Amino acid sequence: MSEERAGFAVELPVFAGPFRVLADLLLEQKIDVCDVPIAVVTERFLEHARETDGWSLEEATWFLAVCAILLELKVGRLMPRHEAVDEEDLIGVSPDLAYARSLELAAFRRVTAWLAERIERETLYVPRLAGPPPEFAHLYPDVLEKVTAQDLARIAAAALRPPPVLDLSHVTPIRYTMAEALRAVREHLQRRRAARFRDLVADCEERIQVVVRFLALLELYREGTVELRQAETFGEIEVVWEGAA
Amino acid sequence: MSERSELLRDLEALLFVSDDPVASVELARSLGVDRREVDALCEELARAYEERGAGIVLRNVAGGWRLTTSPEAAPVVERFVLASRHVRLTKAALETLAIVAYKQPVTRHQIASIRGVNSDGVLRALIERGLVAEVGREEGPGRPMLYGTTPEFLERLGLSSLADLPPLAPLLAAADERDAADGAA
Amino acid sequence: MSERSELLRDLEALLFVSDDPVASVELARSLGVDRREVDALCEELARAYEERGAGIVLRNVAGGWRLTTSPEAAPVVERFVLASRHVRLTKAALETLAIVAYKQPVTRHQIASIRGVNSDGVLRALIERGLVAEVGREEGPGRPMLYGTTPEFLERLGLSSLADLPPLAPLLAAADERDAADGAA
Repeated sequence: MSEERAGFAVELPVFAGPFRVLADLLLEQKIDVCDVPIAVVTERFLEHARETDGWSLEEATWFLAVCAILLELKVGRLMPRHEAVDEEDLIGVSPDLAYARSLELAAFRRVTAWLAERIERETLYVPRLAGPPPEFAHLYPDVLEKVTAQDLARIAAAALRPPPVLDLSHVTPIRYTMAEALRAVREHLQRRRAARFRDLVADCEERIQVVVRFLALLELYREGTVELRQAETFGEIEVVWEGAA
Repeated sequence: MSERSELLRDLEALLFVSDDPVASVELARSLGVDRREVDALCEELARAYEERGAGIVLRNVAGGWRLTTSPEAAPVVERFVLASRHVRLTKAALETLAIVAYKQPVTRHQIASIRGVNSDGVLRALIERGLVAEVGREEGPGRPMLYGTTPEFLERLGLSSLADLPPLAPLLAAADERDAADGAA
Repeated sequence: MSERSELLRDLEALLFVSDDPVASVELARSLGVDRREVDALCEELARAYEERGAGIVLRNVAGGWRLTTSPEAAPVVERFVLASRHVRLTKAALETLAIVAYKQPVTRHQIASIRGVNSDGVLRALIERGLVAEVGREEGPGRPMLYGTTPEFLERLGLSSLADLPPLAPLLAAADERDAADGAA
């Protein structure tokens, strides 16, 4: 990684830091490509080019190549037909898999006829939805016995609230921000001065949170706020605070 | 199957899905026979239930025919409702009361479409308890009955007027935020 | 009146007041008999309705017993209640529903891979109709949402459980043969 490239940073809701690191995360599918507005990244790149006074051919080429890959990934994510092909690519285009899948789909299509017929036939059976007849109205509890106006308002709000429009949970699986990770790492290190990486992520609940913490650490290292040491590959990462207390 | 037994079958189905008493003339229109014949069919059906000691009975009340449970089965029905439906009844009654309180004046149809289920029985129970009352009729086709809360309702909640009900807007907004948070999880 | 006919009477009354399928065990508790006897009584009652060509039928759906109108009375009932219960599902919706029904719990990605097209809109429509629901999250990266069918799905199809879905294996074989024939043609 040349220094110039590392210096090109982006700031997005899902990620803030070196674009190179973001690109790696995207390619490893650690961050959803759909969460990254490529136009914003491009703008940032152009701005960076202006700031550094002139183009580096190497950097420009690299950036264009990465953007092309990201765009392709993004198209793939938005159009699952492509996604299916990606999956086959991973296991080495398998005609067997494609064949099995077509058989399965044909079977499902066949069963839809049965489903449609069942549903159609079932509409002929009409249930009674009235509940207990008025003779049993006295069994309804005295609902105001333990209820306050506030309770009633809450129940009304729940009943009158329009149904949720769209579930976006699949599109934005990352709720950990760089800012939060930076804060956590800073707080820890300002107290202790030194720590192992594993201590810095001890409170993380999900793997992606660990990833974001790691990125935060890289960011602090870039700033010169922390010193990192790793005795051997995959060994313990020692972090020493170099910044203000 | 004879035409008469087909009529009896269709009549039984109509009465089964109706919550309120159905006027003979309305049944007659649906079955394509005259009113007198409907009454004769209903009497025959009522007798058949009685003869086989059925759990349901057919009665002519309040200007119409209505199916209900047999009085002999009442103790078991009460036990059943109290044991397994009570929580649901409470929930249904509270929800219906909340909707009437905030949406009044409101029709039965509006309540049912907000709750997604027929709420007539619940509404009747709330009326019987004096918490809800008929407050007028809506203009327009069928002029459906409008319902609202009673002074007793306010009294029970310790409110001096409906304007004292807690505003709904902040609760709706809070619920939205919670959904958004859930969605992002 | 014999004890058995009293039980049948009480059972019929309980079923009449229930607005959803009732599990045998729930009926058993209220009637003071065991579950197996409830099932036998329900079957007897169902047969009795059938034999006299009644306007109501008793069936075991979505894990419980439920009274409904007879399908033969459907034309008259439909005219009477007006609110049509017809659900028109598109081909895409049915296909997605089939995949969810057989593959559950299943992720959106899995559905899209099988169908070869993005199915998010269709899935959302099925959720809105109450036929499909979120049933949990898969372990692993991103923890994607898992989807499955609802009790409403069983009710809509008149199935007592998912085990009543026709087996898929014969359909797979049929597809195989047809494809082979297509290939040879």
